[in-house]
Amino acid sequence: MATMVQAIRLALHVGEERLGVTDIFGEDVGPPLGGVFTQTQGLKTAWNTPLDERGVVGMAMGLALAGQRPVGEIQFCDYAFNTIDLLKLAGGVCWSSYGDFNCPMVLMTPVGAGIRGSIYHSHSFDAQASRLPGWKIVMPSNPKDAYGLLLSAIVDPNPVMYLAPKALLRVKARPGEEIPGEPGDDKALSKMIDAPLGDRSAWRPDWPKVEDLFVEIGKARVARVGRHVTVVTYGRDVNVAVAAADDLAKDGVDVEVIDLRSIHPYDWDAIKASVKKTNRVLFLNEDTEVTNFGEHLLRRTVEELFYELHAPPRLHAGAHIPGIGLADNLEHASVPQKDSVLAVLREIVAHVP
Amino acid sequence: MATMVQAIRLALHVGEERLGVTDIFGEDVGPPLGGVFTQTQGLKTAWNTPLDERGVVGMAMGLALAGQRPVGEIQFCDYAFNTIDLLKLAGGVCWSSYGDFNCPMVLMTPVGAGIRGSIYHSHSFDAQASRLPGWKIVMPSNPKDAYGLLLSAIVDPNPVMYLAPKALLRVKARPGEEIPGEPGDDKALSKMIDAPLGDRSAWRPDWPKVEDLFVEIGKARVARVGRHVTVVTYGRDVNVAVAAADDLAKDGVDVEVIDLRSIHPYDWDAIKASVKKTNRVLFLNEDTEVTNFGEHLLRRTVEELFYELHAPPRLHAGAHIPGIGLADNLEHASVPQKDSVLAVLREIVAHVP
Amino acid sequence: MTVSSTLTSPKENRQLAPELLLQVHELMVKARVLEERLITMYKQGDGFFWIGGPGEEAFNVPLGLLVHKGQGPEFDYLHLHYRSSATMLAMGADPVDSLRQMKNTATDPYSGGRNFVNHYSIRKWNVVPVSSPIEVQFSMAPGTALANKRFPGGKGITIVQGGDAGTAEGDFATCLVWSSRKGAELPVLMVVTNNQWGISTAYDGQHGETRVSDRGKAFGMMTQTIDGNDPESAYFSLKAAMDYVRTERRPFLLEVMVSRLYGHSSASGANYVREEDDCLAKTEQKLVERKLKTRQELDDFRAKYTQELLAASKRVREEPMPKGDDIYRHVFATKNVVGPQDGRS
Amino acid sequence: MTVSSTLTSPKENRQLAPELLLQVHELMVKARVLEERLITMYKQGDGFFWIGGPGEEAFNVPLGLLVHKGQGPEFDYLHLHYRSSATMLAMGADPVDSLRQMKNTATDPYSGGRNFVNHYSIRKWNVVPVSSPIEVQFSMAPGTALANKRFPGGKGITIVQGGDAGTAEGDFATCLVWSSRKGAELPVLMVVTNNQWGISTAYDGQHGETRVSDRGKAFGMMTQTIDGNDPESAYFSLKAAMDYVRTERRPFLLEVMVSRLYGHSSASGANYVREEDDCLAKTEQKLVERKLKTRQELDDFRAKYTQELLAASKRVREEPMPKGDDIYRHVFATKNVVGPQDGRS
Ligand SMILES: Cc1ncc(C[n+]2csc(CCOP(=O)(O)OP(=O)(O)O)c2C)c(N)n1
Ligand SMILES: Cc1ncc(C[n+]2csc(CCOP(=O)(O)OP(=O)(O)O)c2C)c(N)n1
Ligand SMILES: [Mg+2]
Ligand SMILES: [Mg+2]
Repeated sequence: MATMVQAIRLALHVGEERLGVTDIFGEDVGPPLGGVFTQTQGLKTAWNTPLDERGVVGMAMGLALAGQRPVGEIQFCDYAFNTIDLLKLAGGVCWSSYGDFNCPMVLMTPVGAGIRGSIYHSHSFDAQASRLPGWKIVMPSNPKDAYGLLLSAIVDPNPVMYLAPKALLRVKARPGEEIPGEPGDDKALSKMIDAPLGDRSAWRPDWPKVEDLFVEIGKARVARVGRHVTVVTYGRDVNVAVAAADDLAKDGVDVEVIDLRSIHPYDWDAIKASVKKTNRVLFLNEDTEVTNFGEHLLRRTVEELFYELHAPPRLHAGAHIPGIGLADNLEHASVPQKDSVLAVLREIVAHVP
Repeated sequence: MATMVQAIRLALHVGEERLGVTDIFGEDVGPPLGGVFTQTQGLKTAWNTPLDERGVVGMAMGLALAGQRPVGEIQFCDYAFNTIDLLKLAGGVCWSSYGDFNCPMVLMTPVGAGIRGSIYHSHSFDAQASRLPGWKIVMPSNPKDAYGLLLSAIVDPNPVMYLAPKALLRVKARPGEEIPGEPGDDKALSKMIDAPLGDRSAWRPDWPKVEDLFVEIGKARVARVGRHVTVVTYGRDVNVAVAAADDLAKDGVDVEVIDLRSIHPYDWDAIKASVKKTNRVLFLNEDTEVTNFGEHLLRRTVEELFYELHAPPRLHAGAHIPGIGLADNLEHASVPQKDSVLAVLREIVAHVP
Repeated sequence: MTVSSTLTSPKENRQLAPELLLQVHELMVKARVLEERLITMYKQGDGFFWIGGPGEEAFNVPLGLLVHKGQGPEFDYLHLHYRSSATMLAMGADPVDSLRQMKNTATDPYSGGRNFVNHYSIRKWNVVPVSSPIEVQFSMAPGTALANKRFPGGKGITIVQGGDAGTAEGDFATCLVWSSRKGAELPVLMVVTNNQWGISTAYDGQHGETRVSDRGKAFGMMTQTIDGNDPESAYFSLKAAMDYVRTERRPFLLEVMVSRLYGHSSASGANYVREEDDCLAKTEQKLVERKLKTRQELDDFRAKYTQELLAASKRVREEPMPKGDDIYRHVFATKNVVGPQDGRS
Repeated sequence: MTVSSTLTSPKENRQLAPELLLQVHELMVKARVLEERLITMYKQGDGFFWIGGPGEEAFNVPLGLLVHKGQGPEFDYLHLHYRSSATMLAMGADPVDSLRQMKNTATDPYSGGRNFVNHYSIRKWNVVPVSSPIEVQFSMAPGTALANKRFPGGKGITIVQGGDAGTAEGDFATCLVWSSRKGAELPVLMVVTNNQWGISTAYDGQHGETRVSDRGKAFGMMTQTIDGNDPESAYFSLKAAMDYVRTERRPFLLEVMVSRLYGHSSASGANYVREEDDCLAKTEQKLVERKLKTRQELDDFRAKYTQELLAASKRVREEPMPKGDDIYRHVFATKNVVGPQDGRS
């Protein structure tokens, strides 16, 4: 069972071999390191760039406009905030030129807290990304979706941002989350595609023959079926929500968890169907809570489903503070944790209309 | 009666003379032009910078950290999107250093549509700005508030962003919106402080003795009192909302318009009091509607005032598209207009709970 | 070739063949008349904003003529400034399309009435969309240049152009850094059209560099500063620089001293500035001196063309305007028009 | 003074007075031992991440000693890199505070347990908060330098320091542009500590410049590249550069060749790299050769200090950790601590 990092690497390999990917690049993306999370090890088109995020985004745009298939990486999303103008520009290429050009680039970046990354390795990017018209935004919560969403991102004719939840990168797939064609045995897979420690100059990966799997952009996944309350979330918080749901099940509360997978365009039908069933909803994510993407979903819920709601819809998100502090207690207090999710869910469920 | 541009100029003059402002700077801010909207004409500390927004923000931060009182300008907010990382950094100076440093800078920038500015002179910045913890964000809707908010921004020990609604810059104050001490006669004022056309090298302004007026950051203003429905808005849309309200009054509908003035921190008490009174609310602004600051206000309203609401609360905001098109019809269709505001208000009021 | 940081070296004072000079001149006139028409349209309320390139024709026309024109990485990519109308005309663009963009009609082929005039997009000639934010094109240029470079046997290069004030943006440095990496040099011609102004801000006082082109030197780049007011020396210098980039597949930083003949834009009045050198007047003087044209012929040609564009602008007035519900069109592309259809190779 | 783009010129091979050299050495040892203690803390789970400056002591100690230290624009401002521990110690910082930041205790005076180790903030010495994003300090430095410049009769300057890879960011160019404007030059000492690496990425292949310092030349700046592994030549070169900036009130770009002795950070293992020059070992050899210290004395001193820090780290373990509800503290400042209280003059 692949980890998410391995899933990304396999998808990029398929991208290079079968989907026309011409360039995979960013800071420390090429040899010898192959990415600060090892996500780009052994890829034949991976190369190291200068330390310049604006250059990375500009390079991706230029390559895309010239009909190449670039996959650029920003090492941590915390360092993408000096490129918002370029991201807006990329999102506007097709619209501004009235369809004359499109800009088929993928931009990957690790996001979120959970690894004691302190102020500048813990940022979320979903709210910011959702404010970039013309972009598609995806965020997997498990290795299989990581693989399938990346293949879809690569073939999409639009700029696609691929947000990888940092805290899940090394988590292994669970049963049912296999990538079609991956060797069943973890050790075997690792031996094939993980670079050895030490000198790697002679190492070459031995790629397994993985199959196509396109997870459609814009389609959510029901991560857990339930009847009493809906949690709409994505990325790392899918697992948090499922864990909280498992706890609540002991109290007879049956939680449905929707893993959005795509932040834009998002699967409104899936949200609507679930809220109509449960009549109670929590929007959950790690980003700071003022002008948060969950607030958009909540607004739409209120506008379209007001009379379906048996309790005020809720948002549970990150604290509105300048960063996430390093010490354990600080990180815990800054982004949703299982306990805090449980507390909010209990309130929602206890609410008497 | 001063225009908003004159009000800003007068406030900056007071800043220089009495509040310790050391530098007013940005692209074309100094002589000979004194700002693309003439807002910085005749100011003794105004100077022209290189064409580099990151440098402008960095200069302001450096000056502030060294105990100066800088007022930097980004010529159009459309060109501030390559500085978001620096803005985040400025917002985090105090928090990250655990209070060791503060960063007392003001950043002014014109925002919004309404002047046929096409894709890159029509952007809003309120949603983006509201996502910058550690910043205070203000946005006046008339010359008096423009003056009073700027004085407050200047003396605040925190970074304050001053969003000036482009379409209102040349609009004159209405009765009751006088700046204390300004000459009653428009022509007299213009003669004193507007630079002449042509060669200005010998021109010096003759400043009127305007008085202190500090509009408190975080305090809203009721722009129009009403009983049936509340509009929470700011900047250019205050006038749009009031005009729509005047129209609706003919149908016997009594609209309350709250001019937020401060986007962060915002005056929740004022919103709450009004919604409790009217039980219906519209959040109105020009920014793109996905992950919009009005959605934050709406979310809080739903969380705290769910059972006070006699109709689903609504957001009316800009279209979620990459830019605002130049042609009349395109601009009109992209941001709220009086007619579209009227239509939404009618729906809210017609709603039978 | 001569590479120097001084203005035109003597050996570049060569003459263009008469036919070529006449062709250059004709395009210069057309470009100038087009800009004057656009300004008049603005002043008469047939458009909201004007910005353009009168004063840069002596350089921009040769640029358009020397481009290796076509679609895809075997051809030149152009990342242009909003003053590049003469380059567009020299490449063969229809001036009426500029009138359409000025009037923001639905028929504007560059942006469907969405963008300001002189913001082109012509995929079939590798002219990537011109956008208003200053200098961002310099961050993108290395990307198209890399595509040029890896095209087998290709001679296509990337040309990126911007103003003097804009070189203060970090993106200009990004282009210097990314195109000169040792062993990975890119075929980019960086052009700085130096008119000594950024809106109201003079060059002096904002620059530590005596010559903008000097900034390439630390990166081991070829650099040159040339006079952009003489189409002949501009042509020869530009050709030499382009040949170098085309052949050596390495970057070149070319600074071109030009005039800003109608001020910054309509925001600053868009009136003719007598103090600036007028390259068209100088070129016409040359033609008269070399007896290639008489004053009368020159005046007649200009008058005739002026009439044509006036007539065209009247026709454009009748063309349909965009509809409001058009705003959601092309937010997303439904297919890949810049490369292989679904990315599969 | 000598300004060159070559490594140390002979006349800088002067010797420091023995007392000064011994002082420099002592601080170098303290800085090295501190970093080794921090690394050990990381490896033992007393902290989540280590990054720091072992290998840069021969330059960073002289820098700390030469700073004109104090609060406000009459003194030097420091915009430092995350490898500046030796500079901090030379200025008089308490090494135990670094242990506290490593352990993210509530007692960490630089960030209250919020930031990574070696991210200082010391207002009383004009050390502005160090932040993780590479190169942003180069955009802020012109601001403090302008405050320095306008202080009446002031001799304070701004020192801004960053790595070699980071010079690819536009912010490095911003500092070059803003500090060299003709007639408005700023007293900034730009320091690039070139260890030839950006995490895993080698200098070669990413740079067109042979020397980073060459990038200052186009801006008419004084520039120099020096050996940062010898504290004596580093001291003299640095002093000359600082004196120039202090006296002339103009910028200087100084590139310092240094070693990265424990790799990039804990993320890359934080193990001693034998292939790199060790400036401390070289300095100790000098001391022995000049008979200023015996090997035994040196070893004893280091062992004693190592013991002290070990003991301190144990004490730090007992200090309180931040509480969760502390996260909202200092989002807003309630008063102005960097300047006049309410801005009124
Ligand atoms: C990023 C950005 N900042 C500011 C502006 C506003 N602006 C438009 S043109 C201009 C001056 C450009 O000067 P220069 O680069 O010399 O080009 P020129 O207009 O002189 O050809 C400015 C400041 C902009 N368009 N983009
Ligand atoms: C803007 C930004 N991009 C990326 C990173 C991640 N990162 C941290 S250190 C580093 C390499 C820095 O290299 P250099 O500037 O040479 O400094 P050194 O660490 O070698 O002293 C990178 C890429 C960052 N901190 N900030
Ligand atoms: Mg210019
Ligand atoms: Mg380095």
